[in-house]
Amino acid sequence: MAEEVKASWSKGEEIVRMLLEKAPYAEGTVRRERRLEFKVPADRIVDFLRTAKANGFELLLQITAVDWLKEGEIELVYQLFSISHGTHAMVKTRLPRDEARISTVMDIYPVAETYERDAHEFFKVTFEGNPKLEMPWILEDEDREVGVSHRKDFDMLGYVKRKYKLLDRFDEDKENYVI
Amino acid sequence: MNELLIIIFAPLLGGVLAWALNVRGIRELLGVAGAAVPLAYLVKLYSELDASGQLSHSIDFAGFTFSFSLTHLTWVFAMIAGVVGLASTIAMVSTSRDGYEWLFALMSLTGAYGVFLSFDLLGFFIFWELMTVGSFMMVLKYSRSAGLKYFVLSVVGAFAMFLAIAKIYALSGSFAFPDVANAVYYAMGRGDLALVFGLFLVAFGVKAGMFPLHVWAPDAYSETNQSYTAMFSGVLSKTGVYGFILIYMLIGYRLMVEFGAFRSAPKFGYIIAFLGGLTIIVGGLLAALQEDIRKLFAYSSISQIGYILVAFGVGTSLSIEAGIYHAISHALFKGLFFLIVATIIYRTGKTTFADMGGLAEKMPFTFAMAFVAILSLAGIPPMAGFVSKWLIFEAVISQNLPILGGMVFFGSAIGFVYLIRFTYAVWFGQRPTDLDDTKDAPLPLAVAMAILAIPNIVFGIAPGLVVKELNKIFGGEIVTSPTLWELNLGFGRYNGLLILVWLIVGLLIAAVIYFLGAPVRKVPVTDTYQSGNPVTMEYNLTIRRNFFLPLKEALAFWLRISFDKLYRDIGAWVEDFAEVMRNYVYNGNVQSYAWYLALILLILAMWGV
Amino acid sequence: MIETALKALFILLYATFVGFMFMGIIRIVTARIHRRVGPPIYQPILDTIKLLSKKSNITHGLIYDFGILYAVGATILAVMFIPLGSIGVLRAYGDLILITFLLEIPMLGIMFAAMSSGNPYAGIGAQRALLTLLAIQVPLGFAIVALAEFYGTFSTYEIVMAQQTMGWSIFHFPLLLAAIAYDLVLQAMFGKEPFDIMIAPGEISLGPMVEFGGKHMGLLQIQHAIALFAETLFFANIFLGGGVVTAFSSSILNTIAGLAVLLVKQVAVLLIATFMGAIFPRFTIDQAAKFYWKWPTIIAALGAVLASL
Amino acid sequence: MVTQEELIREARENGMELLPLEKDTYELFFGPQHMATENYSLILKMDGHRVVKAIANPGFLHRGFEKLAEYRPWHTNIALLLRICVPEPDVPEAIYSMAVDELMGWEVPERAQWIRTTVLEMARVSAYLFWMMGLSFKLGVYTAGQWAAAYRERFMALFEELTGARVYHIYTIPGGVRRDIPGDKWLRQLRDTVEYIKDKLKDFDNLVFENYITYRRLEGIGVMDKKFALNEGVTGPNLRATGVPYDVRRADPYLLYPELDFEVPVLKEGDALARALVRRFEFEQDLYILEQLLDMGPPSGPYKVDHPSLKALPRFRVPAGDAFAHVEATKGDFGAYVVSDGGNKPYRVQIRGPSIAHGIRVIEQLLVGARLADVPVILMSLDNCPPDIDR
Amino acid sequence: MVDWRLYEPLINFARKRSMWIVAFCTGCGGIEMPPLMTSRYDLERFGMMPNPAPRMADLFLITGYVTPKTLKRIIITYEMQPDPKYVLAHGSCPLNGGIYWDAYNAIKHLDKYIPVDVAIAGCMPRPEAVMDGIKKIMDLIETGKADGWKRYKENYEYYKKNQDELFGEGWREKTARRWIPWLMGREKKREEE
Repeated sequence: MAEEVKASWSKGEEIVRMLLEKAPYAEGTVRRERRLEFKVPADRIVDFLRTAKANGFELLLQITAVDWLKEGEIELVYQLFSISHGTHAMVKTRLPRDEARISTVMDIYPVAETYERDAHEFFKVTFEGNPKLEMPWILEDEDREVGVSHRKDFDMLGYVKRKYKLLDRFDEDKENYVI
Repeated sequence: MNELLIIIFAPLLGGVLAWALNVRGIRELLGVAGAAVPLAYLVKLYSELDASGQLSHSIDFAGFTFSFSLTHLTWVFAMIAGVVGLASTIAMVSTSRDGYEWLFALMSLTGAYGVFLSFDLLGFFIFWELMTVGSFMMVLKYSRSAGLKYFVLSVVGAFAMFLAIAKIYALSGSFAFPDVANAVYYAMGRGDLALVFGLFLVAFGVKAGMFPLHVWAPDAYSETNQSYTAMFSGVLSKTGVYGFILIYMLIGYRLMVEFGAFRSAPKFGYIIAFLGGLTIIVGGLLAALQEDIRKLFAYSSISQIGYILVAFGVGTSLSIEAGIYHAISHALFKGLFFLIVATIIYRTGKTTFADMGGLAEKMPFTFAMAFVAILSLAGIPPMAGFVSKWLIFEAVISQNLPILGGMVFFGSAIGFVYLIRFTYAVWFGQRPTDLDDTKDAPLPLAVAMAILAIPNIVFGIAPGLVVKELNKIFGGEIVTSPTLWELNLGFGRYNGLLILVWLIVGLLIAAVIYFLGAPVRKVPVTDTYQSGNPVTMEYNLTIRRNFFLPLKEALAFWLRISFDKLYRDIGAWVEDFAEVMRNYVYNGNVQSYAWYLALILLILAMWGV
Repeated sequence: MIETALKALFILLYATFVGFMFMGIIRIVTARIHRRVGPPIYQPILDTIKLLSKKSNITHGLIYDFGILYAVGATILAVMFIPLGSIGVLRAYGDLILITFLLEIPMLGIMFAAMSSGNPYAGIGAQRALLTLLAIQVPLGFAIVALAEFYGTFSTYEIVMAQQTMGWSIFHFPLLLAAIAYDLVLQAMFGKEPFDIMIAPGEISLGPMVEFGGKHMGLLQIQHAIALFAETLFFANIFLGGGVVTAFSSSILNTIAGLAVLLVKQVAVLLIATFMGAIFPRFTIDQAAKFYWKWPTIIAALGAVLASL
Repeated sequence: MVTQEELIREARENGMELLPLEKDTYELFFGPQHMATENYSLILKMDGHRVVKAIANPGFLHRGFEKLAEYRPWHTNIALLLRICVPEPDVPEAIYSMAVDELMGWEVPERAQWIRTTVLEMARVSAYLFWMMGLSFKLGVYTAGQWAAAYRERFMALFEELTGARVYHIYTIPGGVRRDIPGDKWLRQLRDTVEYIKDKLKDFDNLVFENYITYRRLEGIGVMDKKFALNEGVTGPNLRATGVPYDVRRADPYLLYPELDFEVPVLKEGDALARALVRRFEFEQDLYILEQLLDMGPPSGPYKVDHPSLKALPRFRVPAGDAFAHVEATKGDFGAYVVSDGGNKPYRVQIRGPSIAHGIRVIEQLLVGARLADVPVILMSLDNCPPDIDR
Repeated sequence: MVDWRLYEPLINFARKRSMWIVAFCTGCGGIEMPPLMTSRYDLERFGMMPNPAPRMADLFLITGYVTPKTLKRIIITYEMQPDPKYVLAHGSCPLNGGIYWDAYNAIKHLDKYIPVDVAIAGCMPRPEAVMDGIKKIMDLIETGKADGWKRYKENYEYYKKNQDELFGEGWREKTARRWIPWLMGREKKREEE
């Protein structure tokens, strides 16, 4: 229901066109006022972010990893914000699920080091060039060895029952319980 | 009365024999005997001295008459040299490596005895030089640069003294102290007087380590066999201090008359006192910033000498007596400290604070001795250090000298500060694993430390013993001490025994409360508060380096001024000047030499010779 | 002998009890400034009983315990020297310099104990405490020098007697300067706000005290109480004229009146420190050192020079 | 605990380096059990009293919100997600509800927008008071800290009356708010509270912000220039203290902010003092905004969208798609990215707390070379909220 | 050696009226600690004072849920406290995991790891509820029944078994040595490599 774009945002169109000239491999749309969306192939993400940073997108707010189990892909959403243009932009890339490798964007946005460590810890996406990937982050060593992650195929309830050995009230198998 | 000669030359004789025989067992025995004989004679002569007041003896040698005398004053200083010298030689039994060290250590001890006992300037100067040579050779053995720096400054001091003696001899025609005193008092001009005082100030200032001339002391004290340093800083610096008393005895009265007084302290004395005050502060603050255990105590001994100089500078008989008392207590606790440093280096082989830590459990006896020395140096009431500092405070402040009083007060806190830095880095904290099998002090060092520790406590609780002797020097009852434990100055009273008794009472009360509580369990060093996180031995839990970084930053402006750099620059400048001379004047071609010859002949001709 | 023992016992009990009351007053006054009710006045006594009655205690070695015993012992020794109205066991020997030193020595004992625990927080706390001591020594020295030169004597008892005739010390200008400098120094000796860097709870979790628990902390509370009493008593004696009352006939009444006068003066000194402590943030250690070496030193030096004229 | 002797024997047998490993510097754990850090750990490598190297060690409050959110229906997540940031829990509620509104394509009614803006502003003011209390305790002015906590209690009482709970309100739901305002008496109380705190400001100025010692403690410490801040993803008052006028309420306006006039204070120095003063001026602006809102008065009309699916919440479905919404919290730019696959549970929820940028790389670089006394002050001037990092 | 039973009532009164709280807000309930300590609710009336050093503290407030990483620090802090020590668990999370009943990183039952004396209801209990819990602890101390620390000392093996089961054997050294390669600059791992 969010398809029909309200009064088309001319300023956004103009930004998207300016970026697409510089990065032909990407395609971009204006979601709504002050919300842009770009799709970029995985190997070109560094160049696209470099051009984006050059053209006024100063802040990298977050690198979100979304695990599309059915398509067998992990989608990385680089959420940028431009103070000069006053707009938010989502740059989406798709990685294969089993061994997700992408190069780091640390040299463009240094803060990406923390976001990449987070994504690596919970979604097992390896970012080449990030020195602190192996550094202890949030999970303890015991959980890391077991392979705790936020991917869809991680059976959290099973792991919780094994780890804390107390949750007897889970024995009755409620499939779609509703609280 | 050739006992005086025996006292003076016994150590040298022992040293030469030890050097000659150079057999492990006998060498030590001879060395210790060489140091013990003079002490025994001094004790024997005490009764005669008490009776006659002065024992003198003179010999003629190579056309000059050398006279020696033992008065109450010189007896006190000789006893310092005797006790500290004996303790140091006993300690050298375990730390000295070969006969070389025994020879020169005992040679410097002979020099010290000679300086104290000689009654004429020539003998004084010769024994002064003998002492300097002995100590220089001890330092040279360990490090050339430290030895060189010490030698250059000592030579400057020696020349200054030589010029002063020459000037006096030209005036008075004889070296004996009484004639010198009369000659200076009656016949010395105002300008010459000032020159002689300046030269003596430089000469004795170098040896005592006064503020601008102290740069040699840290390197010399640390770059030598540490048990010898106990004698080096304990006894040899006292010769410099004795020199200042000589200034008072010989030319002091005339200076007082000539230059008048500055608010009840003689002008020339105020100069010495002010330089002494600066020495306290500079020595203390630099001591707190040191990273090497030997350097810390070297600077601290300079700072303590500053106290004595302040006391002498004030000039009243009470303050000079306080100065001598502090000279005694300083020799005792400084000698003890250097023996402790010798033990630590002997057992662990480490000298910087970063490598040490947690030795209190492993070396309990040495730590007990260190605890006594710390209480004494920091000036904690029941110890000798406090009594002498208290006397100096009373003497200085009662003479209406606020600036000096403030400096002296500040000095006591500085002593407190660098001692705790030493204790924290060496005795407490986390022990590096390579120090875990350190044993306690060997027997000779332990005996030596005991010798120096006992008088520290005894002179603190019963100051009357020392004060009785010191009053004899000045004749009158300057510091009345009704009982053995009490001192009364009229405007201030001190009672060592009472303080000790009430301290024990306080400790007992605290101990009673302590033992009423539940029993305690020992906890390893790693079971400590690290805001909840577990810690293992890999982590360093002690601030080993840069402990006083905030102080270093607060004093950053003052630390840029360094006399050491000044002297090094002067040295470099002299070198460049010599370089220039070599290139242009002695350039080696005969032709220019001929020109010089002609030039000089011309000048002589014009002069009409 | 028995008479001095009884007097000493009385002084000790009185000092400890009043010291605890002082700590209670500080906590209540600070609470009222914070617009809250605050604990009862006997709270420090309850804290000490609870700490002493702990069932398990830890130790890091012999010196860890001996340091604290030494601190308490030295404080008890200091209290005995300061004249307390007409009672005073060692009053005759109460020498200005001796008492000033004795009031600093408990710091040595606590430092020894804290450092032997081998904890980095205790190390930093000790570093700060030592530098604070170094900083306060200059104005303290000049203040004591000013006093000694103005009255020409070092014995506290004689100074108290002199003040009966010449009026309180703070009425003479040089000694007023010395009193101001000494009061700033007291702020650091009590460990109150602008200068409580050594036990900064927010930064280094109570610095040297971090490893003390159970009866060690209980002993330190007693030491702190007696130290509070001793420092305020010393200030009251040398600057505010001490408590010598001869109005009544019987000596018992005189001593009680003397103690009461002293108590009032001590509480006054305490309140000044508490009020100043409640409204100031905390200096860092080098700022505190620079501060102490600037204003209080100038004031005290001026006082000393004027006193010596 | 492994005893010391075993360690030494082990070190000697394996012929390894003798412990401790590095003697020139020592390690200090500014860990969770410390008054300066709530439950967030810093490992400092110190030399003397200066920090040589700092490593942030978050993760003490990690409950895996993003994973848990995928197991709960849409409306239950409000009760879960608001537990991320404890000092101002209304912000996660607001951004989650705004994102779901965007997905549903709802237009929140006027009254609901007014209430949401008021609740957000009240949350900002109480969070600033909480920050002022923290700064005062770290600096040592316990009096100002106590007073700030007391005044914050007034807002807690107002929230209690409005939403039924002191801290966790669970009040803003997709489509509007859960309950209406409890009448005019509440509005009068809110106005009195705002007036009361407005004239208490000068007490805080005298005690903390114009105090000589505070200037000495905060000036020139933890300095950050504009380029460093933008590279490190710094947002909120910390960014405005370096000269970048970026405020989400102006840059990406939401709710009633376009109609409210308030200025965005910006300073240039970028040190701890600038950050403190920016927060101090913003606190004043928020009070001014609350006054404007009260003068405007709540518009009449429904307080939430009347939509059939709101009746049976467990079967509330959101069309497929993704949305991003962010709000200006006191700590910085608080964003939420919600992805839905059309089911009755969200497919993916990502909360972007501002402290994930301030608390890791920024603090590690600002602390290098700082004195130990400045570490808590820098931490407090950045106003980190550790649960943002761990989620 | 001295028999203190005569003074037990006084000592219990002192222990009751001067509990020092460890300054460690482990969970979300930590935000209710400042209002308790400051002007509005003011626990100092009962002599309670936040204290950063665990060696001096008696009362340990577990304010809300506990993650394994925090539990390690809680156990270390708990063991550093001198003996008569009491634990007050806030809210439902320490009892059965509360709202995080299915979270992999939240402890489900705190009593398995450290003994809990009093538990308070409320998902982040209100300050009044915390004061009620403290009143309950005071009564327990008064009657001498607050014996959490005795239970910990007597069946220490039970608690140690649970802890090691959750964290693995020798977890203290592992947690401590985890930071050495990153902190000591040298990429040196201990005997594993």
